This record gives sequence, C-alpha cells and structure tokens, in this order.
Amino acid sequence: MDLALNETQQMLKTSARDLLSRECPYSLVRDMEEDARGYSDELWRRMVDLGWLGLAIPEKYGGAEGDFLDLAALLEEMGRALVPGPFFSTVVLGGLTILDAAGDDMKRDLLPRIARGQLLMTLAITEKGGTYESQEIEVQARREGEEYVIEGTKLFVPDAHVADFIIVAARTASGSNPKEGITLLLVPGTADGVSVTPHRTLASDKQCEVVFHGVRVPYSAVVGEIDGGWPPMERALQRAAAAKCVEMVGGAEAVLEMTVEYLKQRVQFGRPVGTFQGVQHHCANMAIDVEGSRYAAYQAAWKVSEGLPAAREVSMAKAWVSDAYLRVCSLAHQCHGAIGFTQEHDLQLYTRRARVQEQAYGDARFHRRLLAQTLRA
Amino acid sequence: MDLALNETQQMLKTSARDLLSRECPYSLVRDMEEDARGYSDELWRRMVDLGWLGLAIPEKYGGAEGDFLDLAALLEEMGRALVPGPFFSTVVLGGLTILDAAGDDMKRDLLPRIARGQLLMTLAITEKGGTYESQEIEVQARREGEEYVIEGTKLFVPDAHVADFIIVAARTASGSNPKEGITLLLVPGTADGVSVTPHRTLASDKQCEVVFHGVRVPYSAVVGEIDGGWPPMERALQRAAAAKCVEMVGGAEAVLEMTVEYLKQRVQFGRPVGTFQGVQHHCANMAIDVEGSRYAAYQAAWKVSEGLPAAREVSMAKAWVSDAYLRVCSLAHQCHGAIGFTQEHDLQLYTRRARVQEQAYGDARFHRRLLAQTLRA
Amino acid sequence: MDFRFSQAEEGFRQELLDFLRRELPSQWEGPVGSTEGNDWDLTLQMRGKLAQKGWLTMHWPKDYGGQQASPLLSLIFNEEMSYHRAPGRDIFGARMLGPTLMIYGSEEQKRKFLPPVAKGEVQWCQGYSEPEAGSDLASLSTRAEDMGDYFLVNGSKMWTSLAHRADWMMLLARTDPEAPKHRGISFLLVDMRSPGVEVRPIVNMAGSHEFNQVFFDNVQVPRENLVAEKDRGWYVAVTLLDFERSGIDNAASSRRLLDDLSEFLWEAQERGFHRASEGWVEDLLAERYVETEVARLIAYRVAWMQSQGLVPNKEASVSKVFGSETFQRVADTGLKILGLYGQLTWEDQWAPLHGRFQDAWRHGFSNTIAAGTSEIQRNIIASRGLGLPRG
Amino acid sequence: MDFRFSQAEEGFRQELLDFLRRELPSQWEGPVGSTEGNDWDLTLQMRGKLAQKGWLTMHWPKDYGGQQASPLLSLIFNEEMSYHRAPGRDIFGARMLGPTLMIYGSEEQKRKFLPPVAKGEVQWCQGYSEPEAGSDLASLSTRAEDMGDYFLVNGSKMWTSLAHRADWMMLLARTDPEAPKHRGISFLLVDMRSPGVEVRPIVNMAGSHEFNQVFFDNVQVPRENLVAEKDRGWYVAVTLLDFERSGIDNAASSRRLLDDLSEFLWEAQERGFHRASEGWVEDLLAERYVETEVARLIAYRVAWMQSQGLVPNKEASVSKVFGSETFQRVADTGLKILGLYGQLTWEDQWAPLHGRFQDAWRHGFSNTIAAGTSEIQRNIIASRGLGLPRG
Repeated sequence: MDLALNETQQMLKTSARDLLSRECPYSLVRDMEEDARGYSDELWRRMVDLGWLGLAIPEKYGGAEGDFLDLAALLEEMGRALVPGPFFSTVVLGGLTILDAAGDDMKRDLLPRIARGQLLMTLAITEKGGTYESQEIEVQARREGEEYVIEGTKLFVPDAHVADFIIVAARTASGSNPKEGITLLLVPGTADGVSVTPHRTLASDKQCEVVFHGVRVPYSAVVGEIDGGWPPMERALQRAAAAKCVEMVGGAEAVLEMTVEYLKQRVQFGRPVGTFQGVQHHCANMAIDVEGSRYAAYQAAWKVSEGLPAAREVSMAKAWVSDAYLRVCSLAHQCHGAIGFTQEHDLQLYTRRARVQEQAYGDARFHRRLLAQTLRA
Repeated sequence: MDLALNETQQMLKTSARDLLSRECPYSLVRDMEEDARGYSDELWRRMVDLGWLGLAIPEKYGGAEGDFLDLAALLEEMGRALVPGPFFSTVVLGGLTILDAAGDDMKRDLLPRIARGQLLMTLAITEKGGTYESQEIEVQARREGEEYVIEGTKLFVPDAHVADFIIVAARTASGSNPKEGITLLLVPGTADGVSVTPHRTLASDKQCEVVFHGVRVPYSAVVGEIDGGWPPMERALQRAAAAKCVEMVGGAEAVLEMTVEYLKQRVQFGRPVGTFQGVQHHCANMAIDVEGSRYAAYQAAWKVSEGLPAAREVSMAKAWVSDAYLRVCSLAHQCHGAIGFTQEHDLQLYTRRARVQEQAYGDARFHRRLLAQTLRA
Repeated sequence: MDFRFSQAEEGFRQELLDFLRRELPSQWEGPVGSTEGNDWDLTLQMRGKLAQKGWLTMHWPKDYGGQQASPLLSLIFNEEMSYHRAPGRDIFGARMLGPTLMIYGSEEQKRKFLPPVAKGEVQWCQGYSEPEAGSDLASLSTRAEDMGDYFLVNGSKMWTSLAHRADWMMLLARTDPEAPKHRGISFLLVDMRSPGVEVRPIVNMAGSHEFNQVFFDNVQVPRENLVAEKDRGWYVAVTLLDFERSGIDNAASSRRLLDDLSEFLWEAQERGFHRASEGWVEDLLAERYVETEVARLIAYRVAWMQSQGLVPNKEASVSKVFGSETFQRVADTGLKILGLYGQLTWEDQWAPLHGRFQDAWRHGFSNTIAAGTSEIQRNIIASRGLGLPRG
Repeated sequence: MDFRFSQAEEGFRQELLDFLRRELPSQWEGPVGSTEGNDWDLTLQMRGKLAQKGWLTMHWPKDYGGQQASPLLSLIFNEEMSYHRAPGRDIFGARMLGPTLMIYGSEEQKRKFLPPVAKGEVQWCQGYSEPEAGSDLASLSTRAEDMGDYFLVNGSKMWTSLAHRADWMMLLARTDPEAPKHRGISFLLVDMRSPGVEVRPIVNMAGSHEFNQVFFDNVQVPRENLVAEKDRGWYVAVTLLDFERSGIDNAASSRRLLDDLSEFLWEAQERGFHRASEGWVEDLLAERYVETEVARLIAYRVAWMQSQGLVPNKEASVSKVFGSETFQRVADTGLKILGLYGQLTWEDQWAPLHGRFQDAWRHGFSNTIAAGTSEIQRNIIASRGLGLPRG
C-alpha cells in the first residue's frame, strides 16, 4: 500500500502550482467567464510548452508516456487554480478516448497534434434526457453510401464551440439492448450541418448545445467498432468521472484553506472569528469532507490508471465528492459571511463550479444507483 | 387564529403535570418496563378518578364531553411523564373508534365502562407486512351461520395482553380494491382461539402478536358497516397519529429541558458546559425541532378535533415529529455525554420510546408517501 | 385553539389575490435573471398602488397613514406578496423605520418622515454593517462628530441593500469613541443626496446588484435628524433588528419554488425527463414540502404572538434560522432533481423554470447570513431563549 | 500510489479468515442480546488462541512477545475481527498498556507486565474518567498520596469498561493537588484485587453491562507500580489516548451491518416485505455504503501513515468522528428501513437479524462520546489540524 503520489507526481504538482499561481490568477478565471472562447492562448501555450497536453499520451504518439495518475495529480492543481479552457475535454474526453478506442491510424493522426496543443477535442454524450445512460442516446447516424449521416441534438457538450473534433456517440442500430448499436464517430467541429451554441450556465463555463443536421462523415470517422461504441464510452465516462473528482478535490482543498486563513484574520467581538467553536466545527466538518474526498477520488483514479475494473470505486468517488464539495462550499460561505457572497470574492468562483462539477459525468444519485446495481450483481 | 390552548385545557395540563410528577415518577416507568402487565393499578385508578378515561367521551355515554384537543393536551403531559399503560389504546384506539364507527347499542355498552376505567381496549391493524395500509390486511373473517370465524395473525397490537376487547380489522370480502371488503370486529381478548404474546421491544412496551385461530364472534360484533371498515380505520389511524405526535411533543420538550438543566450544572474546563458554543448550537437545534413539532402536532390534532379533513396535516405532523424527536434525543445524548447513555439516567427512557413512537401509526417515509399522494391528487 | 384565519383575514387575502392578479403583468412568475432596470420601474409602480390601497404601511397606526392592521394581516400580506414574487413592498421604510420612529422619533421627525413612506414616495436604506463590523455590529467605526447644529460623518457602510435606489439612510455612527462600544453610537437619518455621500455597487454571486458600499466624506447631517438621544442609538437599532427577522418570506418563497417544481416535473415526466419518476424524487419533494409547511407554522406562530401583544424573541430567531435554511434546502433539492438542466440560467433556451432554481440557490447563500447569521441566531436561541449561560 | 495490500498482507488476511472460520462457533454472527456470560468464556478462549498465533500483540516488538507487525497488518487484523464480530481482542493490554510501557515503563515493569498480556492471560482496564472529569480529563480528583513505599489511593473512577473482568488497572490519580491541573497527575498500575477496590456495574441503555464505577478506599499501590516520573502521568496518558482513536472498527462494523441488512432485504422482499423495494431504500443503502467505504479509506490512511513512521493526529480524529458517526447513521438507516420490525429485540421471534440493528443503534450512542466526544475531536481537527486559534 502506498497512499502518496510518487516523486515525479509530486514534482509535477509543485511546478504546476507554481506556474498556475503566477499565470492563472483569479482575474484570468473571471475574464474567461466573459470571454467567448473561454480560455487564454498564452496560458494554453505555457501548458503546451510544459508538456501537459501530452502528459498521458504514449511516446510513440508524441506524448510523455505518463499514466492516468500523473494526469490526475496535474488535474488536482488545475482544479485548485480553476484553470479555464478545453484542457479537460481535449485530454480526458478526447485524447484518452482516442487512445483507448481508436485504430492506429487515427491515433497517429490525432494524438501527436493533441500533444502539441494544435488540436482541441471533446466528446458528445448527453441528450435531452440529461443523463449519461445508453438508453438516452437518440442521435441517429444512418449509413448512406460510404458515409454516415448524423441527425439529432447533443446537450451539455464541454467546449464544443472551439473543438476541432467532436467524438459523437450516435445510434447506428436499434434493438432491445440500448447498450448495443451505438457508434462513436469523429466529427469535425466545422463540418457542414454542425451548429454549436454555448449554454448559459451558472458557472459561465462552456458547455454547448450541438445540433447535427444532415452531417456527413466517412466510414473512416468511426472510432473503434461499429455498433460497439458503448463499452469504450463507459470507460470514457469512468475516466472523466474519476478525473473530475480529483479536480474537485483540488478545489475543495483551496476552499478549506481560504476559509481557515480568513478566520484567522477576521476579528469580531474582539477576537479572531476562528476562535469560536461554531465555526471551528464548521471547519472540522470541511476537513473531514476534504479528507474523505481525497482518498475516494485517488482510489478511483488509481484503479483507472492501473486498468483494473473501476466501476465501483469511480461511482463511490463521484457519489461522495459531488455532495461533499458542495457541503464544503456551503460551510465556507457560512464562515465567510457576506463577503464570500460577493462577485469580487474568489470563494464564489469555486462554489458555482462545484455545482456544475456535481452534475458532470453523473451526480451522487446517478452513481449511487450504478453502485446499487454493482452491489446486487 | 388562536394558537394557545384554552383555559380548561391549560388547567387540565397543569393538574396533569402536577399529578404525574408525583404519581408517575421515572421509577414507576422503569418498574413497568419489567412488569408483565405494564401498568400500575394505583395510577390507573387515579386517572379514572380524575375523569381522564372519559374525557373525550360524550356525556350521554358517561363521559365529560371533552373534545379531541382536550385529550391532546392531556396526552402531551402523559408523553412528558412517560405514563405507562393502556390509556392510549383504550381511549384513542378503542373508545374513539367505537364512538366514531359503532352503532348506538355498542356505544351504550362500551363507552360508559371505558369512562369508568372498567374496560380496556385496543385496535389490531398491522400484520406481517408491517405497515398501516389496507392491502396488508390478510386476516380473514368468514361468515359461518350467524357468526364470523376469524383466522390469521396481527402484529404490533398495543396492550392486547390486557385488553378486554380488541377491535380487529379483518378481510370479509375480496376484490380488486384493497380498501373494500374490510370489516371491523369486536373480539373479546379472552375469546377461544385468541392467543396473545407480547413482543419484546427496545422500549419494553407492550405491543403484542395476536393470533386468531378459529375465533368465533356473532354478527353483533361488527363495528360499523360490514365490508366498510376501512374508512373508519383510516380515521382511527389519523386520530392515533395525531395523538401520538402530541404525546411525542411532550417527550421532546422534557428532553430539551432536561438537557438545558444539565448543561447549566455540569462544569468542565472550569466553566459550565452550556457556555460552549458547540453544545449551545445543539440546544438551539433541539429548540427549533421542538417548536416545529409542537405546532405541526397541534395543527393536526386541531383538524381532527374540528372534524375537518385532516389527512394532509396529520401526515405532515407525523412525518416531521417522527424524525424531529429522534434528532432531539440524539443531540441530547451528545450534550449529556456518557451519563445519558446509562440505564440509570432518565434520558434514555425517552430515547428508546422515541424510536417506537417514530414507527407507530406510520413513520416519516410512510407519511411522506401519503402526503405525496394527496399533493398529486 | 384555531388554526384558521378569521373571515375578515381571509377576505383580505382574497382582496389581495385579486389585486395581484389585476395589477401584476399577466402570467407573472416573478423577475427573471438580472432584468433589474425594468423591475425597479415595476417596483415603484406597484409600490404606488400598494400605498393607494393603504397596504404598504397597513400595520402602522392610523395617525401615521396606517390601518392599524393586526400582525396577522401583515403576515398574510407578506405571505402572498412573497409567494407571488410581487415587487413593491418596502422593508426599510415601512417595516423598520416606521416602527422605530413611532417609538423613538420626535413629533417633527414622525411628521416629516412617515407620510412619504406611507405614500410609497421614498426609498430608505439601512446603514449598519461595515467592513469590520458584521456580526459584531457594535464594533462599527463610522464616525459622527457632534458639531452642534450638525453631525459630521466620515467612514463607510457595507452591504447596504438598495442604497443605489435610496433617498434616505438610517445610519448608525459612533459619536463617542471613548465610551464602551454599545454606548457611544447614535442613530441618524441621512439624506443620500448630501454632498460627500458616495455609493459603490457590490455585485453578488448571483450576478445581481443588491448590495452597496456607501462612503461618507465629511457629510453633514443636521442635528434634527438625530433619533432619540445622542449615544443611545444602539438601543434604537436593537429594537429595529427584531423587526428584521421574519420567517414567512422564506416559507412562502420556498413553497412557491416547490409548487413550481412539482408542476414542472409532472409535465417533464410526460415529456421523457425520466429522472422525475425515480424513487427518491417523491420522498425528497415531500420532505421539503413538510419543511416549508413547518416553516410556515413557525412564522404564523410569531405573528400570532405579536397579535396577542407578546414579543417574540427566541421564536423570531427560530423562524429566521429554520425559514432561511429551508429555503436553501429547497433550492438545493431542486437542483439535485433537475440534474444537468439545473445549472442553466434564464438566458438558455433549455433552462427549466427560467433557471429559477440556480438563481434561488445562488441568492440563498445570503439568507443564512444577512440580518443575523444562523450562528448568531442560534446563540440567541440558546442564551436568550433557553437561558444557557453566555460563553 | 497503490491502494492494494502486499501479497504478504493479503496472505495474512487469508490466514486470519481461515482461523476465524475454524475457531468461531459455526454460523457465528456475533454475540446476540445480553448473552454476556457465555460471551466472556468465548472471549477468553479466543484470546488464548489469538495469543498462540502471536496475533494478540502482533504489533509489539519481538522482545516483548510481539511480531513487530506493521500497522497495516494490525489494520487488517482489526478490520476482520470487527467485521466478523470476533471476540478476543485486547484493547487495553495490547493496544494501550503495551505501547505505553514500551515508551515509559521501567525494564522491570516491562518484564513483569508485558508477557502476560502477550499470552492473553490478563485483563487490563483503564481508570481515567471520573464523575466530574469527562471531556476535561485533567480535572480528575482521585487522590494518590505518596507514602514512600506505596501510594495511598482514594476516590473513584467512572465508565471503566470491563473493570468487572479486569485483573489490573491503568490508573490516573492526582499526586500533587497544589500543582496546575496537568502537572500533578501520576500514572499507576493497580492490582484490582487490592483491598479497598470495589467495582459497581453501570448498565447502559442497551441493557448491557460494559461500564463500571470503581471505588478506591485507602488502596495501597506499591511504588514500583508508578510508570514514569511522579506527577508526569498526564503526558503518559496523552500518548495512550492517541492509541485509542481508531476508525477501522467503526468502518468494518458498519460495513458488516450493511451487508447483513442487504442480504436480509433481498430475502425479505421476496417474502413480501414490500418496504424493501420502495424507491428510497436503494438510494439510502447506497449512500450508507459509500460512507462506510470512505470511512474505511480514511482509516487505511491513518494506518498507512503509521506504517510510514508518521504520527497521525488530525487524521486520527477525522477517522474517529467520521467512523463513529457513520456507524450511527448505518444503525439509524437500518431501523428506518426495517420499520416496525426494527424495534424488536433478539428475544422476539419476529425480530429481523436477531434485533441487531436496534442493538447497534442503542450501543451507537456511546461511539461519538467514548474515547473523546465528537465535539472534542472536532476541536482537535480545527486547532491542532487546521491551526485555528484556540477559543
């Protein structure tokens, strides 16, 4: 048993924290909420230069051959710094799905460009049912000659507005088992008939409605197997949920630290507010939630990283962290008083994102249901 | 609007508190847990002498013509003092059901004897499904000549071991609607074929398993209408739930007071424990729960008392009070520390009963489901 | 015991409902998003109409333009206004300044300041909190120097709701820096148009501008605008604070959110939003429903006590804590049920209920902080209510 | 990072499981109700066998009869023993006295007292709390007067688990009543058969006799039974207290309850216990399951830190609070799901799972109190862990 990150991961974290504290200040986070693209070229280039984009891509595809845990360590720091932009979608949703499911040609084509930061990607799963279940997938891709023609609407697709390629989970065959007959298709973001409208969310992040109207892609756009897209999609969802949990742990810890610092400084009734048992116990409860979240999240990331069956650990982690992070934010607000509630204060940046992250790749109840299914099996 | 008890009710409460503090000390409560019958003749006689048994019975049947709210005020005090014995089952379950549903002959026969304390009664509803729903009622009463022959088992019947009569909800006709075909039958506790075994519960109260084996009762034992027993049974359950809530409010308030007193006295770290903000906030939370419980319970009791439709208010009250009282007890234990956890301490007498009361006549989830049904309708 | 309102009270409720149906924009479901400009016009319009009906200050004595309405009528008024999300009420002028001046104001002050409030012609704000004086209000440091004819005010106030709309402010300022902290504070009425007053907006995490910071740079406040004696302002303010804690607004707003949500879910379920029919949803909705009803009862109880001439104290804090926390739970529950859709704001065409739940959730953070944090309220319940010794 | 146990550790777990299968009564599901007498025989039997395997004190150095097992092996040992509700472990002798004597004991004390513990031949108990010294342990007033050759002990101890079974007690007593309260306390080893020791049972709300009050009337304790220096006993005790806070027992017991409940519910559902299939049940069970797994991870983390030579502090408190509260939630959830049946005790033929849930619920009240209340643990987390200033 070894519950610590290894030295390389530690170093990666340290250098990431260092860089991000300089180059990703909260002012940038705020600016990017207003920005139409939602990220800064400069920060993106710095991340590319440091090799973050290719961190979890094998050397032969131009990456640094790191594993999922390395990436997780980095994501924790990005979650802490609230890094805006399409890193998560390009690397976790796009790159790792290609690496997992695509044929070698496609890998050789896409992965080096991802590693060089030249290609942005995302994954389109959710539709109007608003969940991550196979039976909700109704976007159709019907064969016509040597092409697929895609028709339908995806919702909540992260960063589709800037993505060069969108991996689309589409229904290519119908049958009684909703997990069958789904195919992953690689669709250029600029293809005819694709129209992308960013949602307006409470975190001002960039999730998009993507409408496919008679969109044509060649057979070569199939990622992996025809009609066999759901198993890699499930794996992609597990990776995404585990990665999101680690990102949230980074945020939760920042919120706790910010709160403790404030309570040490802030004086009311002639003494630091942090001396009152009421807020001390709030902080203790936050610490308990952060501690539990950290190990639940990393256990899930580790399982994914090792290629072990991870369904149970991932669902456990996402079920726990989704709620725990929101509890942490609520208590932080209660400890901060009115100031934490202002747009000027950094706390609310975390709080609003915690709500979005709660829902991403399944909320607590979704994952508790998956868990109940694995337990019964 | 008038949210206070009237003068008569106030006086009744005052005199009841006075009597019970003298004649129903915690030592008696403890003794009765061990006692096979579970109540003391002496206290029973005092209650009879004061007219409590006939309080809610009309004058023409030998009672004091009080209403349900008068009875509620009394029950709050009995809940506070943890009065052991078959008062609730005789009066609320038995007497009021007879008053509500029986024909005049039966009323004339039974009610005066109840008012004089000469007759103990109870109501047998629950069976092995463990709920208070019509579809769970499987005890059969089939007609044979001029008699009904009863077959089956009732569970969790309060005080059946001492009851002179048990009102039994039995199925007399089958059909698609489980609410139809149920008949209430008045069965002597000593009838051939009735065997009563007290359950062993965590509160050491006297709920019983009652087995009916070829038990014969004449037609005249029907309470109310043949096959039409469920509507009066629903009303009986509403009365029971409302009355139980008020009883629980009495207990919850006693627990809060006991805790506050203890925290004022108990010194640790050189100051009364009650000065620590942590336990202060525990007490505040208890006070909030007691306050909410009181008005939810009395609103339900008032609706019942006025003969207004009470389903929503009763379910709301029982849903709230069931959980709130247990929260109050848990915090009380946390405030008391180890001493509250000992058998010698009076706190745990309330805690164990709170758990039983939680379940009686439907717990929070049962009543939330009823409520959801009324909201949808 | 009787949980019913009287016929007259029910009659008033009906009259109010008719009024709202008539006077609010058709299909009114409350303001949406940050449509603040329009809302303020509507607010002023509605305020004028409420004043005409005499409802704006209905709880005031008749001498001052009120109707001497019982606290139960005020309760009904606030309940329905909150439930219908109707703009136009006047918290600061009608609910706080008025009652305070009636106790502590001079005859001239009453005559000058009360009628405009009753007519809905003036906006007041409350200058209490400061950057360094939040829960510990009495540690405020804004200075009011006694210059004889006037007080010279310097300093700044924080979290001043509606200061940017206000004509006047109730200001707490320190007139004796040497005295113990509760003893050197005075209560002044400040014309917001006085030279030296500057208002800077504070935008909250829901993206709306409700709070302000107000700066005072050598602002002159005429002596006649001192309420009660100099240095006794703390005691004036404390009276006022008790008027601030009302649970009925939270209870009614919570109930409205739940009703909206239930209605939305029945429809959405039919349209294929399967989540609405999952087993936990019904139980969770019913749980919240019970809480809003309990919150309502607790608020009724406070108003009923007032109607009996009793002074709610612990009871008002119980109502405030429970009401505000219930509101937060309802908003949270809504978002949990709405799932991914819950995060969408009113500007998104896919947003359910115009994004109202995420908006309520964001706003809700202030409910357990403003007007006395939940921690302070629990301290009050424990010490003033239960008699536990102070720590 | 690696969340797996090593092959050797997994091997040990398997050996332990085989042992338990072999040595526990067949179909053992843990003690039922207050079958205390039989349990104690079984406890002693099992203790002997655990001692033979060397497991009773496996974490001790080899010199004192231990196996120098890593904290991770101890973790596995405690996890499986708790999960299987296996009797025989020795908290006081093996987990508390041993480590303490190894740090503070004289060579003679070690030689005299440690081997019998390793052999499972002796029962220790812990004489710390007093009626007036609970959370504020250092305010204890039991007196030990220094008489030269011996100490003369007078006073009484409260909440002494297993005192009625114990041969020896670790006693904290005041040797200098004049000194500041932490400074005048000494740590003594007391033979429970000494004249003047009287043990009175305290029965708890679960109806079982685990605690006692112990009275000392002029009890003579030989000087050689003083551990460390006189008046320095508080610091000895504090070391020991950290050994007491373990979360794995709570995590494993909670998990076992949940597993039992799930299995019961699948069967009961088929037999017509419809409640088991209501929508809220699955979600609630899964929620508790997640919590028990998080509690386990937190406990693993504490043991892993120890295995790295790190001293858990805040972490141990986190584990204690979360584990004990999780246990309470699991017990409560079980009773909520079991409904009316939940209240039945093992003596009732209708009782599900031998009434185990109501028993766990009743016992569970002490989990957040004994060995440092949740409030004290949260204080520790806030002050020692997060560095918030003391109040």
